Amino acid sequence: MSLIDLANPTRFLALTARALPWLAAATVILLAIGLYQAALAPDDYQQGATVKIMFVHVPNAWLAMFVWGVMSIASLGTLVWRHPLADVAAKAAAPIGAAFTFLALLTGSLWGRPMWGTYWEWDARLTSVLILFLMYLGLMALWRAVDDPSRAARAAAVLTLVGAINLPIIKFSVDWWNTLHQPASVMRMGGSALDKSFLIPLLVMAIAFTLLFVTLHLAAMRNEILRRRVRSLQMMQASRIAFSSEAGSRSENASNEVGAV
Amino acid sequence: MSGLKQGELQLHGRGLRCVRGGREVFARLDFAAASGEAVAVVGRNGSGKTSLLRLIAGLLVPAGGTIALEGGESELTLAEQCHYLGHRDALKPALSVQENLAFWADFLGGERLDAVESLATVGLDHAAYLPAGFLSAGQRRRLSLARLLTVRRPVWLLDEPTNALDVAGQEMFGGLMREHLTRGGLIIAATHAPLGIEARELRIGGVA
Amino acid sequence: MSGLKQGELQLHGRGLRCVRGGREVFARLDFAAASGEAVAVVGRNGSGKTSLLRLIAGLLVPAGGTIALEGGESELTLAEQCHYLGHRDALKPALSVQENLAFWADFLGGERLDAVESLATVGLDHAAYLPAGFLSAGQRRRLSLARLLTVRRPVWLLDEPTNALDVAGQEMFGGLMREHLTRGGLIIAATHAPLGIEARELRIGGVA
Amino acid sequence: MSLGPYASFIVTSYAAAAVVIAILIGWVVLDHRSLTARLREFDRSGVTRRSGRSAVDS
Amino acid sequence: MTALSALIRRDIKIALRVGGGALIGVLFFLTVVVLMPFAVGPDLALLSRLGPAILWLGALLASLLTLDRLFMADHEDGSLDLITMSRTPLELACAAKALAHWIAAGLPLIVATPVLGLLLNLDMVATGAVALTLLAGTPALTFTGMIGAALAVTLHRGGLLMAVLVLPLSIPVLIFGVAASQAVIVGPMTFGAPFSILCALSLVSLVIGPFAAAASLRHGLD
Amino acid sequence: MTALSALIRRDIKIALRVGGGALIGVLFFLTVVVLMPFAVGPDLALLSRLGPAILWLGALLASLLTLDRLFMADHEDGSLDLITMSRTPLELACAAKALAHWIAAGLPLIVATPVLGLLLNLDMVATGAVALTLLAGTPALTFTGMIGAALAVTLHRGGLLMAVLVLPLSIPVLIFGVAASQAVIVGPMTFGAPFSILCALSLVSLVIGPFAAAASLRHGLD
Ligand code: HEM
Ligand SMILES: Nc1ncnc2c1ncn2[C@@H]1O[C@H](COP(=O)(O)OP(=O)(O)OP(=O)(O)O)[C@@H](O)[C@H]1O
Ligand SMILES: Nc1ncnc2c1ncn2[C@@H]1O[C@H](COP(=O)(O)OP(=O)(O)OP(=O)(O)O)[C@@H](O)[C@H]1O
Ligand SMILES: [Mg+2]
Ligand SMILES: [Mg+2]
Repeated sequence: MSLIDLANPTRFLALTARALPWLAAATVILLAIGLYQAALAPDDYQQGATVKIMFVHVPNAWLAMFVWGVMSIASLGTLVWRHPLADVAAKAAAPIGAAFTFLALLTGSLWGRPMWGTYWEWDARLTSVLILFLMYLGLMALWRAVDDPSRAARAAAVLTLVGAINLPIIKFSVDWWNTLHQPASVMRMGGSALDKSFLIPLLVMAIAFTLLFVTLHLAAMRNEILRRRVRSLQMMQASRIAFSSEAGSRSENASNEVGAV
Repeated sequence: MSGLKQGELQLHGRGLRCVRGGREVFARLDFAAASGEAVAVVGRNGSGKTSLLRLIAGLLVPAGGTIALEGGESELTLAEQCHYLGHRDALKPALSVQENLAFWADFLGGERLDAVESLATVGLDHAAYLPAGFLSAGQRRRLSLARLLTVRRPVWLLDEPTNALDVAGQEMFGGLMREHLTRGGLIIAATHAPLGIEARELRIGGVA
Repeated sequence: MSGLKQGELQLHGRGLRCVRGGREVFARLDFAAASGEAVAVVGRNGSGKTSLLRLIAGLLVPAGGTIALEGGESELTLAEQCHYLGHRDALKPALSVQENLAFWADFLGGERLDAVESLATVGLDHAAYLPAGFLSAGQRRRLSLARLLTVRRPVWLLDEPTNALDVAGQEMFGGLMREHLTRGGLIIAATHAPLGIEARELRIGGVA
Repeated sequence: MSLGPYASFIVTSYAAAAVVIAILIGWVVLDHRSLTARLREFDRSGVTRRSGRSAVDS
Repeated sequence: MTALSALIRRDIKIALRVGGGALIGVLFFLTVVVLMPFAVGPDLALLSRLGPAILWLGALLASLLTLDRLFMADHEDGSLDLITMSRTPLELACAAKALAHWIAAGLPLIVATPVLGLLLNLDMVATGAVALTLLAGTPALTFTGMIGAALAVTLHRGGLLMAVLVLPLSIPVLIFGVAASQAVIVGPMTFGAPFSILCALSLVSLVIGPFAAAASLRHGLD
Repeated sequence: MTALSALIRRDIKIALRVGGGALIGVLFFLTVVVLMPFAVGPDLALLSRLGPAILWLGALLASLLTLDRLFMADHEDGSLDLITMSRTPLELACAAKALAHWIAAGLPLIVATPVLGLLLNLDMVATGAVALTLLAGTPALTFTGMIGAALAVTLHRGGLLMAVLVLPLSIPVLIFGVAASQAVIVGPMTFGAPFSILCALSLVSLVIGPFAAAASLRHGLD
């Protein structure tokens, strides 16, 4: 199935229907493995058992950034090709990304209390993640506030691309300013500095969360397509009522169904 | 004053489709206009006259079809060769009549006529130093017309241009349009009232 | 529908003087209108037609002279018995057609007609649930007209009411005005185009 | 497996993650149900799509 | 009554649709609270000391940012003409508009206060106190701000001029609001005294605001 | 060039006439500065510590309060249609409008800083540092805020939604502006590092702002 086929919403729906069960199953299996390995992982000599928070914190933090990246690519699709499926992808990703960001913030704070003695500190990494969260919320508010989806999509796309500047800031904030937060130890130049007993469960969990995102995203996109279908059908119904009351004088201009259908 | 005569202009649209707010306004619309020609777009309220003008001006993106101007200056886009006179008159109440006009003349650029002269032509010379916020509806419309005169552009897109003009104003405006046509310009005007010049009719959306 | 017939209305102004932005617009203006009568205010652009209507509506304070309505409901002021239809149409783009109309019906109060019915009369029933921001110029004007119908007030002050209406709309509106007059109302309309009904002419500021 | 003095923090993090993910899943599933229900409604009232297919078909 | 409730409902509806819903108000408040520590520096003790002031500044800001167009929008589209011509006294109409503004812009903030208190390291009692002072004080912000909004229409001016006119009027509200909250947090003053002054300010502004605004609109007719 | 300078001159003229002149901007700034001690409490040491933060918040506010209508006013009266149809690239026109806004709203604040520094108990060096950071940083506020102003047109929405979208973008500017000033006043960091980041932010926003705004306006056409 080529990319063009994928871009067709109807094909897309058919594909999702087939793929979703498999994706969901894979997610569940990997999550189970990851959790099992995380439970078996040894305590850290410095952090004790609290290191277990890492296995939720880090994947969520990564995904918080990854999802914005996905949205940025979709936004390019919206602005450059004006493709409705790109709008759908961007819109469906926002709440999921916001949820992951929220979890990163929450688990980070919960980890910070034992490690740094405080839930919250205004340092660059934490703050830039909080800004990311605010921007997710802003985007969701924007989508909600505007009822014309294609108009909202274009505005949201501009904002998403502008917000993408935040991603490198989050990523490199620990290097640019020496802060409380851990510098990168998994993904950095010159190989990982993390012990295998932590690294493997962490990677498994990260893959599991990524799969979780893909599953949820596809399902949310499907919902979004259906929502647009409902919207255009509603509009057809409304204009149909209009025709009957206008005694068909507008038959030449019969309003067609538009949108993602 | 010579800039326009360099060749015959041909403006045409083919198979235009317009969608606004998710609803189709018109589809499969063709039109054509050439130098020296005026087209009066007519149709019921809500049939899409304003939308058509905005499509031509590049202020709306067509959902289908093409619009092209042949014979114009090749390095300029269609929109850059159009004057658009809409319901909203692009005047700043805080600036004087003269300042408003001078701004658009400077900003729109291109071949220009003397601003004072065009104010006199539309009968607003006595009000040149009044803030535009003090103008009556018809005086505002006249000031918008002065904009068409100070900056020369070959295609005029006029949305109900005679609105708010008094009888003398309508005559004056008829004269301006005729002059523009003889100079090789073309006019597309949406209107419900008679336009005051001879014009080919383009009907949108069935019989009114 | 009876509210108006209770007596003959007599609206008159004497020796009116209007000053705007420090400049005198007109002075020593007299006018009169009675139940069942329509007055067409005509004059050049900037002669003060709109200003006169706003004086009557209480939206401007006269620099001299008096305006009085005799025979109306005594506990209401003149302004409270007037409908004013100006260039700005008092519509909120974010609200639907129906919500806009329902608001004015509720807010203006008094004797009322069914909102749905008046929307049908002005030919906007199919657009009732559309946001007003989606309407074309003529559709907006029609919605403003619906306001005159849902809330009954004896004096209609209309500023270029036929602007933007298509031919069918102008006919419809003519019918509405005639009905209003036969019901004992009175109309004062500023206009450059023919009004569509028989009307006495009130010329301001010399010959156009 | 002993979680040390900070057991409550660890448990809270995992629980919070579980709750948030459950909310996400619930949102997706319920949304899907209500949307397909509304599309069926349209199907029954005879509104069809431009392509002529019924509202619920993909 | 129908007239006033119609006006209130319309204004709330527009505020929610155009402003993007009550959620936006809360989100805005959240952003302001998040913003402050950046300006002030990451000092938790200082932050919790400044907590009430920050929340009050957020409320002031939210009302300033939205009050600007309270009458201007109605003036520009001609609604104000019709409102002046209606049978409802202009004073009442002004009060109704201000009330709608408060419901759409002020109330969400008060509801969100508990969450924000958490971010600012305020304890339960302090948060409650701030919420209470906001409840008592924000009407005063709206109803004095309304005067500025009416002047903006009269003078054909907007933007900062309005803010300059309104800010001095809202200073007393801010002082006593913060003072009352501080009293609960650090003492030594009692909560009662500044709080009752705050309530008095609100009541006075409830009366004066509509009259001043209506007078300004009437004299600004043209 | 004539086109752009005409646009800049027009916008400045309108801002000065409608906004009430450059003096109003200064007056607004003054009010904010006077307001703060009331919100924070009359503690001179704390005040001078918060000085740069207060000045920066004032600048942020002034730009938020006026940016809202940057494109909206032109959209509502149809000017934006003609600007889009002109031979000047929309990006340049957007940049020109933002520049005009900065000259009318940002520059007066910087000029007024020395006077306000006195009120806030800042010494000469500190005042100079704040003025310098404002000079380097306020363009960033205007040019990122412009994106929100353009979105407001595209979305037909204004008010708080715009503020919510813009504020997160301006947080970094605020951080580094205040950090650089604080560095001069209390140490221990150097002035250079945050200041150069501030300049970098301004430069980046000078490029991104006009493009994002123009893209948003173009795609928002209707
Ligand atoms: C609310 C507070 C916190 C937030 C917002 C946060 C945010 C983040 C983000 C965004 C990342 C991914 C960065 C990257 O990939 O380079 C990350 C990674 C990480 N965080 Fe946190 N964090 C927080 C608290 C903590 C705490 C308290 C600890 C432990 C002491 C911690 C330990 C880690 C570790 C070990 C990584 C992996 C770094 C790597 O290998 O790249 N975080 N965090
Ligand atoms: N807001 C205002 N401030 C000051 N002067 C004004 C204002 N509005 C109008 N004027 C002036 O008052 C005079 C009359 O204006 P008015 O709007 O009443 O004219 P009109 O007869 O309605 O004209 P038109 O036919 O163009 O609508 C004009 O000369 C105008 O310049
Ligand atoms: N901004 C908009 N958003 C969505 N739909 C719109 C918008 N403007 C107009 N429409 C719709 O598009 C259709 C055509 O509008 P348009 O303004 O082109 O009509 P028109 O022919 O100019 O009418 P009129 O004679 O009343 O000026 C109308 O049905 C209207 O409801
Ligand atoms: Mg039209
Ligand atoms: Mg008039």
